[in-house]
Amino acid sequence: MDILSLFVVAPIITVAALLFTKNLQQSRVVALIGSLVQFGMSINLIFAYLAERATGNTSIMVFTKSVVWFKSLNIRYDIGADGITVFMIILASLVVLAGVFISWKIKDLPKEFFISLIVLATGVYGFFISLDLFLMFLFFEVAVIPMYLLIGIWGSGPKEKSAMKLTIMLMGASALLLVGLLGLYFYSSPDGNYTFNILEIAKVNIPAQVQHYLFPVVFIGFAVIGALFPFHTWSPSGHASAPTAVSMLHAGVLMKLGGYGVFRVAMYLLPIGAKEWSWFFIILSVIGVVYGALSAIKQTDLKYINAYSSVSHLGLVLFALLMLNKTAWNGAILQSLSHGFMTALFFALIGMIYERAHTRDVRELGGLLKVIPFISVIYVIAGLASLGLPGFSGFVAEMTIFVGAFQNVDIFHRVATILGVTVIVITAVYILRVVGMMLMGPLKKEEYRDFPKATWYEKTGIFLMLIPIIIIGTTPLWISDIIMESIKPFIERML
Amino acid sequence: MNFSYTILIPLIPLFVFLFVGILHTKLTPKIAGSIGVLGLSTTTLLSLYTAYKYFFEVGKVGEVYQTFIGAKTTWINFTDTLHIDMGVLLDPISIMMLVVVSFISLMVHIYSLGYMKGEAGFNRYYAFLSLFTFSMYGLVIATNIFQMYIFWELVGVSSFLLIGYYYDKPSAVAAAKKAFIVTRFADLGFLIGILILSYYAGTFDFQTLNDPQGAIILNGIGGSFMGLSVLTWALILMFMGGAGKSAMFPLHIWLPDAMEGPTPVSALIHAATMVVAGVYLVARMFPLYYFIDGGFVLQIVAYVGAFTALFAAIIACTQNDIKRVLAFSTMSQIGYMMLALGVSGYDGHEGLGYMASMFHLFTHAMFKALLFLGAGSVIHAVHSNLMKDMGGLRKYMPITNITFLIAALSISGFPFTSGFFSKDEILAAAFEQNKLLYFVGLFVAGLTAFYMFRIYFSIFWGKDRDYKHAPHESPLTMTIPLILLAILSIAPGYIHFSDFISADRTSFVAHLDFPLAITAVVTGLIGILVAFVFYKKESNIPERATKAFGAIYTWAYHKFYIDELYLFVTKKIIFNVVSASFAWFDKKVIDDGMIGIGNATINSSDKIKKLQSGKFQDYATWFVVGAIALVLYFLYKN
Amino acid sequence: MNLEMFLKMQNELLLVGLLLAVLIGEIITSQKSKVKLINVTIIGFALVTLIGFIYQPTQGSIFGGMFRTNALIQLLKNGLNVGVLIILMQSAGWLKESLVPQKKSAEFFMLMFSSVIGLNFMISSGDFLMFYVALELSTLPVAALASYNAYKRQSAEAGIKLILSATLASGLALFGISFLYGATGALYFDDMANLLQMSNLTILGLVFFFAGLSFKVSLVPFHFWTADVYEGSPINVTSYLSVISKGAAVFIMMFILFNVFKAFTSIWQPMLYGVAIATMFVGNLFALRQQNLKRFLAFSSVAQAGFMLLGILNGGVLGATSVVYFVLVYMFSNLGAFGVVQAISHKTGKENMKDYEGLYRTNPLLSLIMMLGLFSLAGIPPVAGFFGKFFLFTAAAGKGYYILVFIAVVNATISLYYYLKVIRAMFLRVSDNPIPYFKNDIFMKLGLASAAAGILVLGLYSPLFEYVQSISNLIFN
Amino acid sequence: MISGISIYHILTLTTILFFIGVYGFITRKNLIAILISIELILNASAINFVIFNTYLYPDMLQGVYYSIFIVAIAAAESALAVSIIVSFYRMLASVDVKDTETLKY
Repeated sequence: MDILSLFVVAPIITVAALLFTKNLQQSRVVALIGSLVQFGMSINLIFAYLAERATGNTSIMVFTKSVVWFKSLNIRYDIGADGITVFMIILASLVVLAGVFISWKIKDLPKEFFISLIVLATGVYGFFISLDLFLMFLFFEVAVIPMYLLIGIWGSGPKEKSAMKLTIMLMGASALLLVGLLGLYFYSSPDGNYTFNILEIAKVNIPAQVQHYLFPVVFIGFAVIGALFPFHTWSPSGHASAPTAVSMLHAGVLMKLGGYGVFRVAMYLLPIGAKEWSWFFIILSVIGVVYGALSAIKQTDLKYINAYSSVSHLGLVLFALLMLNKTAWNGAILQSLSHGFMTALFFALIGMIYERAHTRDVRELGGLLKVIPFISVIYVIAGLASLGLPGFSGFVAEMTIFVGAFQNVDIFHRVATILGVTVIVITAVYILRVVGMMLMGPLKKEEYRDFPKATWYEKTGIFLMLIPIIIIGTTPLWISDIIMESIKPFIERML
Repeated sequence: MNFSYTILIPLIPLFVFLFVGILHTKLTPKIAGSIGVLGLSTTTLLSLYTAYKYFFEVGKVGEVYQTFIGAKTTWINFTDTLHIDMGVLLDPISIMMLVVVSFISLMVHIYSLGYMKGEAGFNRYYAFLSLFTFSMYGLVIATNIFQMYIFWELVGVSSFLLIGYYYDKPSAVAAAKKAFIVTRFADLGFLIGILILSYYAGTFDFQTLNDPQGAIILNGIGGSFMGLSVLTWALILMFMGGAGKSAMFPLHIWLPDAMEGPTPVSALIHAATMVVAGVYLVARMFPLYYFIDGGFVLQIVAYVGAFTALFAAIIACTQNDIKRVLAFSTMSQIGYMMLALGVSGYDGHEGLGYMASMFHLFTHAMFKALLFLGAGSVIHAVHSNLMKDMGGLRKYMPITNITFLIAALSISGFPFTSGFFSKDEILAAAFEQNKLLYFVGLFVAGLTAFYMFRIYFSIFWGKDRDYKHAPHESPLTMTIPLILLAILSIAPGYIHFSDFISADRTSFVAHLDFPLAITAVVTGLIGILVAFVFYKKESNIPERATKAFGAIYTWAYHKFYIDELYLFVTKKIIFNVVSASFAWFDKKVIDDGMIGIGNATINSSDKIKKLQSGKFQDYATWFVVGAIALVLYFLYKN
Repeated sequence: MNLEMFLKMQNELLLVGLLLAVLIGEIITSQKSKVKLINVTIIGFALVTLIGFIYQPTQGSIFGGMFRTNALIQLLKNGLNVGVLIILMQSAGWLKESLVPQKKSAEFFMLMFSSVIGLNFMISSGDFLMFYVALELSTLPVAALASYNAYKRQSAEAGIKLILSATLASGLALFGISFLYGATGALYFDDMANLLQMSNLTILGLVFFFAGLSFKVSLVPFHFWTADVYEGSPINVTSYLSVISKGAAVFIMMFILFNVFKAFTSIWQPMLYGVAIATMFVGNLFALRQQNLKRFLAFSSVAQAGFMLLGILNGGVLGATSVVYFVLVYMFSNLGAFGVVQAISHKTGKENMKDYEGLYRTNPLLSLIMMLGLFSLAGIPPVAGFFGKFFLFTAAAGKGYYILVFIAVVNATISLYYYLKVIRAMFLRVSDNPIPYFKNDIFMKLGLASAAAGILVLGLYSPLFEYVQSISNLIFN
Repeated sequence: MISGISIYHILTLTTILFFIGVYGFITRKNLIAILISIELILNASAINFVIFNTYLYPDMLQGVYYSIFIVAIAAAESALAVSIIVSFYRMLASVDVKDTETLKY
């Protein structure tokens, strides 16, 4: 079994083992073991990757494996990894692990919960490692569907509606995506040897006329899950209704599929289309960036605030991708990672607060620093990280994006970039508003005094998210260099 | 000379921060405090050692002070040319700042042992102090503009944390938020400035940027935008960042509110060190400011500085909270420094303003820290910030009284104090360049003396108030720093700053210009005299004066309603109009739009249900009609 | 005519034999052992199915070309046999408990088998006469079966609607065939294909013929009977109609369009294009608001028929492959869903979506199978339906019908909405009065299990698709 | 071949017959009457076959055979339909179309 396929196999084995568990104790232990194994594998993967590169392997993808699946259509089980993949997998495995910890006390149908969670993880891993568009699409949908159950069964509030909205919108987006992928397939070869393999399609020059039509289709198809304005509306309500671990996975990992897909498929395979359309999508993404942040200011539900913040932050990812240079792209990947950890951390904390206070309304909370100091302090740290404080990942990512975006000289890009930069102020406003209202100030209600302190599993979950944020924030060089190396082929395509 | 040990200067406070911060629930206050003081003492010694080495042994090669890079490592790569380094840059101004920061910080650390005794968050407080010190060091020794920006943000957040130290006080929370957001807004300009500058210059590095013979200054790359060259715009935007941090008009509104923090914090951050970062920034990039577009931006700097100096001094005369008076005083004095930079030239004696600015930065740090710590001592004794709760304290607090007096004299430019010398140089520089600015400066000097002695007399003279328990002198941990700072409020005046610091790094001789000096001293004395008449004894003169000024007084008392203007813009416009309408748009248009598509689908399902009428003859009709329609369509098409 | 020639009809002959055996068995067994007869019959049918897999009749045609067979046809026949077998297993309980007391169990088999024989002849037919006879043979017994719940008004109503609509449809088709005959003088498919010329008369014939066959596939606007008949009939008849008879009809439609009307591609492609869009939309929009699960699945199956047209539109080997493959996948998916409805309806009599609320908490396995079936119908990976749909879309996109593919995927999304509604009822909702836990008999278990296995395996495991691909050029004679 | 009557006449007749059948099917209110209408449709087709055979392809008998099959199947159809209708009648004592409208929407 090769090192990447394990990422599909291990979760499946975990799911199989979960099927035989009887109660919460058993299932959470099995889920924990499974996710620990996945995490270990992902750490192993980065070392293996570095070792592989150290041997002088300069091919675009390493650890590739190709198994014929549907021979007549040339659909293959093609997998491979580059630096970007490796980091995305680490992100996913960490968030899943933290999610298991955060869900340590899940009450209703624990077995099913963990199964859905792990199935989602399978989809995500699979998506990241696939080099075959069919495979990618398959895993994409595998990742999306468990969300319906996860939100619908274990969620809160108008959960059925939110779950339905989320699923239908994402599946609707995949309608576009499917058309785009089929288009790529049928233009992948002039002589009928069609292929879904990304690397092979990249060798073909798809006519500009075709790219002109295919690019927006593929881009929107992926970008909807990356919360592109105005298709972001599934995300706030979905977040708000989802249980904690699901919000984490959803914002932390699932939404990353969008940016990743845009980069890996739309940008890489359709460079001419990307150049042609970038202005249009830059406008949308800048609107998303500013709009998300401004919308977040006025929200009162913690999860809504965070969801809009995600719209803003992920808007920045798309924005950076559309800047079409390596610095901005590097920033986009860093921002994906950084946002993944930060939002997951945020949602974990919000979940903990909600569990104690049974409300997420900031107006009803206040002075929490006194009663749950640990959670509150981490919330402040997460907030500071989110508003781009140096020393945390957000800063590194945002600065890389802005510097990258500034490499485009013309006035349109300049104006867009400067509009995008304003988000650092707006973010500060809504983050500090929450920190000020909820954590600081006098204690709002007396009964808050009895809040239980953070438990060990909650703390573990928190640290799993916090540590990477700090690592990226303080020592970004090695990470960004690995990413930069992996971006080279994309740059070559674009030129 | 190997300066690589200087890396320890920022790292020691960082470790103290991490150690105390992580273990803050485990450590006793005593241990935490002593760790902090110990760490800071070490770095102070290191700084002093470095200063000695640099200024007296190795710094000067020929006639010119050299720049040393103590350590440097790449932190992240952006493009082929742009990358952020982390390192230690040593040159006269950075070393001077190191000394200032270390010393004031050490004083505050010691002082706080007494002042903060018994506070619940004592350990947290020390952790934050260390964090601040670390960040400030990082800012000062930055080798490149981006490193400076990074630490610039970090000092901002430390300031936020320390202002919000009393986090259960809503006013403190609001002040902390305000400070952070306003400076963040200014930093937006800073960042965009950096982006523009670095794009055209292809580097972040100070040494390359500032080289007067370098490509950037000589060739002035880049196009123009709205009549100004792009580089000018970059410098203006960067000055915006500096203005925000240094509380220049109109980005000053956060500083008075920042007094919600503990008083030692105000002394350290909001008087001596962080708020002068803006001055330091301009000084750091002085060659660029001077050479690009013939110093156009420096003009802006000078006028903004002068206006702020005047504006803040006027407000300071009307405030009743002593810390607020001091805060406005700080703004005013920083305005001075900006003014001095703005009127400075480059070569030799031309660069008098530059030197004066740094000189004043140094002396101001000492006496303003002293003023704050003295005020802290008073507040500690009477448990109030308001002047009406104070009076006649000289009997109870002799040391505080004397030291406060020294500081007040120094800031008023009383002869033979350090403030006299530094302020004189500034006025001299202004006089050479721009008479208008000179007179503004002179007037402000008088105002400064007036409001300083207004509070001095109100606190230490006049009638006793009915104190709940008799005020008493503060403990040694607090008075020793006061005494040390009092000494340093006088002594530095006798250092020949122009030997060490100048715009072009060569020494020159700065004379005391006696006519100007006498004018300034007389103005100051008039100010003191007026204050003496008004406030030495309780009288109704101030009230009458207030009435005489009428509307102007009310305006000044309300800080010219700038806060209200900001509040209107943020609360009313951004919050209630922009954000609320965005939220509405999102909910009603986008979200409901998407749901509407779904509902329309479901409704259409309801609309067409009649087709399935249950009558199979209807079905047959459809069947036949459908078939015939298809036939007709294709017959027609063929 | 020798034995080997006859053996080309091995399936049909075996089925006729089984039918006769049931008839004899019915006569000679006592009332008490009727239950055993049911078991034996099902096992017998399983044997027939098995033989179909083991002995592959040689390719060729008999009766001068009226009957032809090849691997593809045999594959489809085997598939249909498996489907019927699953239906029989799923309905064993119902047969034993409801029909045996009414003494109607053996007739059920006989009618069902004759219909299957009809279908087998239909897909093997090589000329229009054979086709017509087989079509009627396959339809008429089902009408009888539809009205099999003799004491239920709805069942009788379904029977009436089916038989009358079916005869009208076959009347129309016949009228069309008569014109085609008039234009060419031929009835054999091969001859007709060579002789057909584009003219008003032949277009009329084509459209009428197509309409008649569309009735069986339930394409819009020839689908209206579907929902009513599905709802009124016994569930196993419904699943038979929706799976077996529809699958066979799609196949023969494809065969005839590809071969007989290959000169008319410019006519039937736009026709299918329009009909496909209409079918998908109408099926989905009606399904959106259904509460009765049988009716719900009826409209869902209408929509699915629309998707199948995408494959036919391809007009080539890929199209044929994807359609045949989809038919097989669809069969398992639908049987999974219908099986659960059957089980629950049989035990509790409940057929409405509301009754299913909280089902997962009392009957998790049934719910899971239902979920698998519905996901497969919706085209959610990794179950088979995803692959089926994907290949259909690929086939359509291969001919450049990107917009149609987009419309189809949008429809798939709409369909997901209502499939999720069922899943919502089963998994998300908690009911005060849920369907209590119950045990199924062995046949039902087997039936459900094999459907589930089919759903899970057919997609991920590619050889079936590859096999279909390798033989589907046989669609062109 | 009937002299004096061209194929067109007969085709017109069958087409009219066909549409009479369709019309009857759609408009009759009695199930039996509908069944009779269907016979008209089928017979129209049957006549078509015979006529085409006789007039156009007289050397073969395919059309004639076909019409025999049609007749046979029509008989089977009618028998089945009637039996279903009878069972319906037993339940409701009615053969009215309007009683077959419970399944709808």
